[in-house]
Amino acid sequence: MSADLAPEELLIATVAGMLDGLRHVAVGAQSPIPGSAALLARARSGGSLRVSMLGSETHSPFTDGGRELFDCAAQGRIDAFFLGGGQIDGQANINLVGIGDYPNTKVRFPGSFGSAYLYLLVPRVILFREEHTARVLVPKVDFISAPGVSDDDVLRTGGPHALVTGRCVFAFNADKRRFALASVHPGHDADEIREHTGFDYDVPDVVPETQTPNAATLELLRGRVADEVAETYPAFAARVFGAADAA
Amino acid sequence: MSADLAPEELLIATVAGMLDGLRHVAVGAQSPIPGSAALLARARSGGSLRVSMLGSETHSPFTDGGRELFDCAAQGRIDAFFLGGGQIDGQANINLVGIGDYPNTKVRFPGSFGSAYLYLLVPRVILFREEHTARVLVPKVDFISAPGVSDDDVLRTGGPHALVTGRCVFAFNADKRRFALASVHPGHDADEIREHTGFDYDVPDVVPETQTPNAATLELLRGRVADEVAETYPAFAARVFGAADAA
Amino acid sequence: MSELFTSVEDLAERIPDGAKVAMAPDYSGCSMVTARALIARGARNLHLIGVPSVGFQGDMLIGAGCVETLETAAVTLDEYGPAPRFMAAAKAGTLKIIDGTCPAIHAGLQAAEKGIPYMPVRGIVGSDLLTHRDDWTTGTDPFGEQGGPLVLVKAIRPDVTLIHAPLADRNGNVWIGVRREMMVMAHAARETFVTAEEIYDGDLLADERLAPGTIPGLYVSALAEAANGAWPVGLFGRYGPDDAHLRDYLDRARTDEGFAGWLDEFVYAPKAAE
Amino acid sequence: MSELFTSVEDLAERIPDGAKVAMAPDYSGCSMVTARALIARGARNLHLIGVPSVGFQGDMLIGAGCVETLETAAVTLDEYGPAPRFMAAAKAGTLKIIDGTCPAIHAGLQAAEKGIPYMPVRGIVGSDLLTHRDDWTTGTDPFGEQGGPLVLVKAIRPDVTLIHAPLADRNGNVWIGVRREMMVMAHAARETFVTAEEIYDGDLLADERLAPGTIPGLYVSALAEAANGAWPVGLFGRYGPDDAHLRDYLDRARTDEGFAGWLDEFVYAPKAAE
Repeated sequence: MSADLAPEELLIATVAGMLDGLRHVAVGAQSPIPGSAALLARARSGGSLRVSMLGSETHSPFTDGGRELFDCAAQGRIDAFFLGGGQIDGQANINLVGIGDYPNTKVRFPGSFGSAYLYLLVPRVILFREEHTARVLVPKVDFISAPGVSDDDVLRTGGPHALVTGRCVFAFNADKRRFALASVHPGHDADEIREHTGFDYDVPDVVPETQTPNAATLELLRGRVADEVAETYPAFAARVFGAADAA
Repeated sequence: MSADLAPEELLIATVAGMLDGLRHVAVGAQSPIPGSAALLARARSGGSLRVSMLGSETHSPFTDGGRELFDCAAQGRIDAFFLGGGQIDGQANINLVGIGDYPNTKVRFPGSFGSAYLYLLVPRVILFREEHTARVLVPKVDFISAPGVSDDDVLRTGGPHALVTGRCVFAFNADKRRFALASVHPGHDADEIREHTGFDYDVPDVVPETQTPNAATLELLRGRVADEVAETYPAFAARVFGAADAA
Repeated sequence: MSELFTSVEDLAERIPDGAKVAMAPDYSGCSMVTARALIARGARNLHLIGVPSVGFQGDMLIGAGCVETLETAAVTLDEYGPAPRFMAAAKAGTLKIIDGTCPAIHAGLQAAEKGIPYMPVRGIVGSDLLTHRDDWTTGTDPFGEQGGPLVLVKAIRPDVTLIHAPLADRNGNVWIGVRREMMVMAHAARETFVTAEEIYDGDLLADERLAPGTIPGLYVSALAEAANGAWPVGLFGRYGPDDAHLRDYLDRARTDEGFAGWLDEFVYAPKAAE
Repeated sequence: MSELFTSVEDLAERIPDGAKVAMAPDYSGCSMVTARALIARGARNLHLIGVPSVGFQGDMLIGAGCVETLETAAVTLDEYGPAPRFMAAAKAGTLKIIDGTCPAIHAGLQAAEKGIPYMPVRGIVGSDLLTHRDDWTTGTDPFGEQGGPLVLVKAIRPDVTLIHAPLADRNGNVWIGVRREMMVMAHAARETFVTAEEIYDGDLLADERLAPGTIPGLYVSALAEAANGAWPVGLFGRYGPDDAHLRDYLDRARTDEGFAGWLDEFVYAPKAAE
């Protein structure tokens, strides 16, 4: 790992690797790391990947109002999307509503947004949450904003693909209805992951380290992609790629 | 009746009288007489009547595509609309599909357009058909594009108000499910109406003559309204109001 | 993105025989140039969907034997009177007509746009249309507040939406202004093929005044530049119909022979002359 | 038409206590100036509908005690973090929260727009949201082709839609550009009240580039000119949020006393000074 690789750069490259080969990725508002990952994947795709950045005035991809993202997903035109959660459990259920016995929540989160819908419709949903603690990654969420798995009688064309945190990558196995540790980020280890994860998950005999971006990817990321990211997330771009910009 | 009153002017004034006091009248494409009537009623309303001319590029009232007229009607925002029919029967059923045993029609009409919907939703639908013959005004239509009356269990907020032809005005009585002769145009009489009408209808003891427009109405019609009509129907305006324009 | 742009002939090639093709009425955006290319390539068994009606475009395609099924609220040439080839086909019984009504066609496309199997629609109850449609049924308000049966219209998902638009840009964004039924058509269809009057030099989505009337390139499969592509009907805001040509067409299309002559002169001959 | 134009204070007077009011999120068109007028007039028991979420506008109205019920997919201040007065009210249990999800809110408004009692929506099945909504139920595809239960969302008909827009004209036409959720809100609501940044000198519907992003005056009950009417949040394409003011608000609104001070300074004081 390059000494000057920012943690965000590792996460961006990791998420981007999950988007290669897709046709259309949509990114919600306030998602600088998934957004950067989508732009990196686009830069590597030679123009075949379309990215719809929802928080972006300059990239506003839709012209039919707030419903269009959801209609578009139902049409099968969105291959990947990102969701997070105040709580995420071992069945990939996500909770964006609150902690405690709903409706009498002790801690209130902002709300479910479109998760209850998109999670069931977008084929490759990547769960992204930088904070990797037992407070977030719980055995069972207190409120299911959107379910990780569904019974066979539910029409479901989408669902969780992976969970990317600040410490590791979990892959989701829909058949087993549980996560498996896929890789651990440099500087972290499997024991630490176990300690900070509230839910049970599978662990392979050998846990690989999350692959760091190669020089070509880093150059693309710090150059063209950083410029594109700055249109939507200027503060984020300045903080993460600032040095590269000045170079 | 003024010697130089055009038959179209009488029809326009007659229909306009049915629109006074309303808030919003929509007029379909290819409807010069109903359109002129709506514009005349607007001119007399002091700005309180809104007219949406659908065939008009200059007055295009809608910005949500072809569905907006129908959504707007369902919202209760359209007080009056006009429908015609290849056949119209004594229960005010209209047929825009064809003559004969559907689908093997002997004579094919253009199709039902939005009639099946608007007839049930717009409170005051004025049936307008210049041709007044037993061929058009039949005992029973061969195909009901839109029904004149509905059973009590049908949600219906709209329906027929009157039928205006080149010879007379029929008022529709929803409770009795039949028309009554309301007035006969100057130059026509009740016997002639009976002869050329295929369906049965009520006739009052004294049949009034359709009121001709007064001088103020005619002046408005041949001046300001003629100019407005000409934006959408230049050929019609030139033919009917041409002399007035030149004056 | 370069493969996005193609020829009118290629568009016609990529609309397969038997395809369900959504089209606009004469007053909206008709890709008449592609309709002629479809006739020239000998397209067969098309299922045309008029959104919500068809005009000259439908009449010509029906006359040329390209159409098996016509799903529409009407066939109308507006002030030009009855549609001659449609009338002839209806009389001969050679055309399967699925009679609908405008709001049901819009609703069916909106259902496809939303990926739902049907859309409830007001009105229609008591119309004979309902008794002839196996893709319409009735239901009730599950909340029990709104009385009366509700018509449930099955989603309409065209294989292809074919339209002509005033402007398109290099990214495949297509400006259709207030003719937003064409946007629903593009959302609802598997593929959307567009001819554009003119190529806009810039990004239609980047202009706050143009973006609201623009179909994003996301929905556009292929695009051909075609000046005067709506001829002989008009294109909203750009040019009116070619009145003389349309009246000549109507005159000729009264008979099979006359229509064949029109085809030779305006569809096959230009092709042969290439 | 003259009675169409009025003052911001009159708009606030005409939104009665207990009204169901649809509002846009911070990134769309928020009539913050009317929200302050609602607080100043002491509005009570409002039922706010976030389309599909609310931001500072909701937080301020909740903090001022104007809101009984909040129906929304989220309360979000985006990068500014948690909404302090919303969080406090949620913790105190003084706010009835009807938790939804964006597409269901859009679908409920579309149902009202179409005058149908409900709209089918994909997804949602398996979410705890469903178990807490008596205005959502489940159904099936009447045509038996699409598997799985379908969520049926009851129509959402606001009493009032309250928005701020960049432009309005003398006929009451309101330009909202690509923010078309505001058009659905206007179609769906009984009344729509608008503040406009600027009055456009002409007919917005007569310009082919402006018309596609315009809500026709037909849907607009009353209109007030209000330059900077979205302040302190931004207005798309016109100005950004007042970052310093919003950060100051967040700092003060952490406590009841701090929020009271903010109200005194920015809501009540300007009123008293008149």
